[in-house]
Amino acid sequence: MSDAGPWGPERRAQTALLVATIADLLAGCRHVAVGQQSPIPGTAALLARRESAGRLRVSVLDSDRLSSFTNGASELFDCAAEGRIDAFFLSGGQIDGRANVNLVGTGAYPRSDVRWSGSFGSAFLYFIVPRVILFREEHSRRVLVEKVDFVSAPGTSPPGVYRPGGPHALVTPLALFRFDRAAARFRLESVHPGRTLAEVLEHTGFAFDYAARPAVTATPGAARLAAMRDVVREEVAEIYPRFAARLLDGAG
Amino acid sequence: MSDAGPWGPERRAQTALLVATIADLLAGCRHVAVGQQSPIPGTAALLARRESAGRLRVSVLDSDRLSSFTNGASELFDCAAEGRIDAFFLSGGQIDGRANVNLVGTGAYPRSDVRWSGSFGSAFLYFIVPRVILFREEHSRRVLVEKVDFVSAPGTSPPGVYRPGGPHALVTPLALFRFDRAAARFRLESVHPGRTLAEVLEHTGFAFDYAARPAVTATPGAARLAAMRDVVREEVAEIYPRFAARLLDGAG
Amino acid sequence: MAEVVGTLDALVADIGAGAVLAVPKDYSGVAMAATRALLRRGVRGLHVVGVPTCGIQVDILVGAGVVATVETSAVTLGECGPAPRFGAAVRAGTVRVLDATCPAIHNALLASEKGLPFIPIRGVIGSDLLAHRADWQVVENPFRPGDRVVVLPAIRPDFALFHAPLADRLGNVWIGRKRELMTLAHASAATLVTVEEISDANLLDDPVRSPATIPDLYVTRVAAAPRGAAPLGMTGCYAADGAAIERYARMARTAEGFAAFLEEWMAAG
Amino acid sequence: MAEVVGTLDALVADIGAGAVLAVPKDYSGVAMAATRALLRRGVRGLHVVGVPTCGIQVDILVGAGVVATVETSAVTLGECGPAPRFGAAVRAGTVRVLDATCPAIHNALLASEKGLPFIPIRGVIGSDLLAHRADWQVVENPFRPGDRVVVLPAIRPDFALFHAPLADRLGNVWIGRKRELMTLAHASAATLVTVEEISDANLLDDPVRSPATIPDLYVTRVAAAPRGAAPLGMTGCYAADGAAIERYARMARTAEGFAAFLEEWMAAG
Repeated sequence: MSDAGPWGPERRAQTALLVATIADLLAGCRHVAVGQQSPIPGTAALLARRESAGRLRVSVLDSDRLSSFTNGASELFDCAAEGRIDAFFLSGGQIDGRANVNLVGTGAYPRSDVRWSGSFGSAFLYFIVPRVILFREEHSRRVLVEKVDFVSAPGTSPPGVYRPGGPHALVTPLALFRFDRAAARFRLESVHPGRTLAEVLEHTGFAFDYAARPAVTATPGAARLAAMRDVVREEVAEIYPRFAARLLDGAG
Repeated sequence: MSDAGPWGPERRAQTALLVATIADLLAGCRHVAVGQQSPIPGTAALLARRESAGRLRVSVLDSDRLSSFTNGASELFDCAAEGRIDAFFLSGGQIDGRANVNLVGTGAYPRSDVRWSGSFGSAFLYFIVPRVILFREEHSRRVLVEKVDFVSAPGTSPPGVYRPGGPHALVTPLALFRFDRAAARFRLESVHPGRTLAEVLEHTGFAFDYAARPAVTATPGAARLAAMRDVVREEVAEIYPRFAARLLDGAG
Repeated sequence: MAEVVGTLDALVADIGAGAVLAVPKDYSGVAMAATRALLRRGVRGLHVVGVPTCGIQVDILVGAGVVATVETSAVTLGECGPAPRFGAAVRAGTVRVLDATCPAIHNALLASEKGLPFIPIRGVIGSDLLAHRADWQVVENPFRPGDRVVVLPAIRPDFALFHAPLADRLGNVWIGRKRELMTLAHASAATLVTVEEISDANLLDDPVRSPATIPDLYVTRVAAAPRGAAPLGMTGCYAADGAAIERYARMARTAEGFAAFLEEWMAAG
Repeated sequence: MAEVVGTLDALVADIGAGAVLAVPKDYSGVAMAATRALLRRGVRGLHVVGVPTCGIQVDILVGAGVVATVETSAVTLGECGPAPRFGAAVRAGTVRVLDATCPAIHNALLASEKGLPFIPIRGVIGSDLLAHRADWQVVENPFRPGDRVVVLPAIRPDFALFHAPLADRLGNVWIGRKRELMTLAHASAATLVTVEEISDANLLDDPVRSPATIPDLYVTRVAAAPRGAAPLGMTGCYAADGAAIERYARMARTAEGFAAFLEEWMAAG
């Protein structure tokens, strides 16, 4: 359910930080695909495209303006299978410490206590796209669980399973984690400004590796924020108008 | 190699007979597909369409005018697999008594003594299309052999092999044969007017069943010949102009 | 081959109890107006395939109690969250769900289009989807010993039902970039289409339109239904009505609210 | 992503010895002018895939001695009969033939497009094609015990090379009804295209053209080549020159005749 009303400066700053953090995770990519209901990853991808001087291609699914796909709804999956998509975003009703994602529901399957939409393309793309970035706007023990109730797509696969892709990082409003595929564990990369390791530990339901004094996530500087505002005004506003208006602090 | 020059009345009459004979074999079909280099089967299909009062659909491959296919070169095969094509035509450099067809070449494979074009779609369509009509303008022991040198597509399959389709009839300038799938043998259905059983036996390299006094293939009457000329003038001339001019005895 | 019919009731007249009915995702043209006609038929026990996902259309059908099985990768109201009646039916155990993943739906329809007895798909191994799909299997890649691959049977819908911008009087249907509708029509035994507009010109005669046109060969019936996808959108024609979908999402949270919505919605068309 | 280049030599500059080069059948747009540039490169040992058949283009390449393998369902000059230099090379054993059947080529390219590790095909069992294709296998249908099915590995060409009516400055290529070119571009590691004309407008911005447009994402290089398919035809632009093909067929019957043709043909462009 989309939340209503305008955003205060704090929410705008936090959103800008998430956008910048995700944009940094796309460094070196040639082609990033974004789901249509993903304004923060979408904005990050479009910011990264601007910063790449045109080297990065962004495909926003089901957008006539921001996708060059012409071969129907299967093209995203085909394109990924051909090795033509470097990064994609996934979320999860639950995400666990082995990076398993659950998009189906809580409790016992099939009669889930809470039923979510379903697994979408996760059970394919998570295996195929080299750099899958997990993103969730809620950082809680309800979402970040020790073990998901239903594995829509597993975070890791045993040797012998064809798996060129998989989880790369997890971004939440509190922190940035990297995923270590060999260890099948997250490692805390940085804590967002104003947040603490203790907070992250308190709200995370799975065990993860961390330094005693973790780094602080870099805050986007004035120039980057200006570039972000340009991107939001010129590109994001077309596909996510409500999101764009809220992020553009009334000035946009 | 296309033969040059105008046709005499005998060649025109023979061609009209072949067209009519093939058209009769299409009775009850809803959709017939024709290869582009097939003027006689193509004319027969278009005649049958006219005679069906629009119930029969004809798709001439690689014709922008006479095919409604819009999904690329694989559509013929998909359409057949979906059960949407009732009849198709095949020829063969060699055809044997079990209705095996050879479109590859004579002698030992791969270094054939004479190499023909190749198997095209035969190894699929012959299995799938319910009514495959074999047609060859040469009736000789060179073509109608006891055993083909290379099986591009087999005439029959053992039980357990998925095979909704297969050979239905063989039409040559001398005669019409039906194929008995259970017996894996041709049966002489009729000998064309002016031809004899002895001639057919002399020029056929495989054994086949026949009545001591076989029927004579029906000659198209004046009304049917007129309809055929209309079809040739109005439809066939667009796709096979040289063939149409020859068949239209100078009057067309 | 296709029949252009005058009413939506005539369009869906053959969809019977237990039919396998495939519908596209919201972006691709959902025949919402025809869905009302389907409900008027009083049909039951539908097996709905969402290609590869579905939304408000299937939520309404599930809420109305006419769906036995939902086979799809997601049922979602998009920005307005998960589908409430679907969720309630899952909890109540009144609908069977065949949970899939998008490319599995696409591949299984492709298998039907091409007459493949089965089709492989990468990924999926280790997903709980696989554990709950008795109709999916794992085989060894015949070209790479030890490489395990999931294989799927073809999905051959009895009916495909969708909305498109344009058809002609022969029943040729222009689909633009929504190429999955081509596969869907090929893959289905019968294809029923509503369109914004019916053109007098043969779409196949237009060299620029024809490449994105489903030939009438694959179309069973067509009916005009201006704004036939509303409250969902139709590319190039109108946008989705977010407020109407949000209102639906709110009302459908309870059985009573849904009943009120349904009464109102059925009366509206 | 695609580069619009000024010469046909630049278009084909990366095709190296032993490359797997896929080309379409005569009806679908054959890059004849670019084939001349390919011969100028002096490349050798090509593995040519005819999708699903091929004609004069491959006969010339075989005659010129630059082809090691021909993988296709047919090599044909259409009305003008079988391909003479191909036939001679087969007899001489100087070319390896991977004989296929049309839908096998289509399916194997589809497997590449979709990342399938293998793809089944109906039919084929009992054809001598199967006996001579060590790379094709027969497996049991996992969904129907005892049902034997041929499975094929994917074909992933290093290069696709074809001719189309129209491209734009970004390298988007309009293909009309020749949908197999879409699959081919998706399936190939690199795609090289000659076109009749280059448009200044972005083809993807045109809602009627874009559904039949290969996005530049899949296109490596594009070059203008007016009448670039001649003596073959280009739908909507010009018909095949039957006399020129018949003349080729006659000349290419002998090695000497072919040498004369080749000298003349290379000098003409």
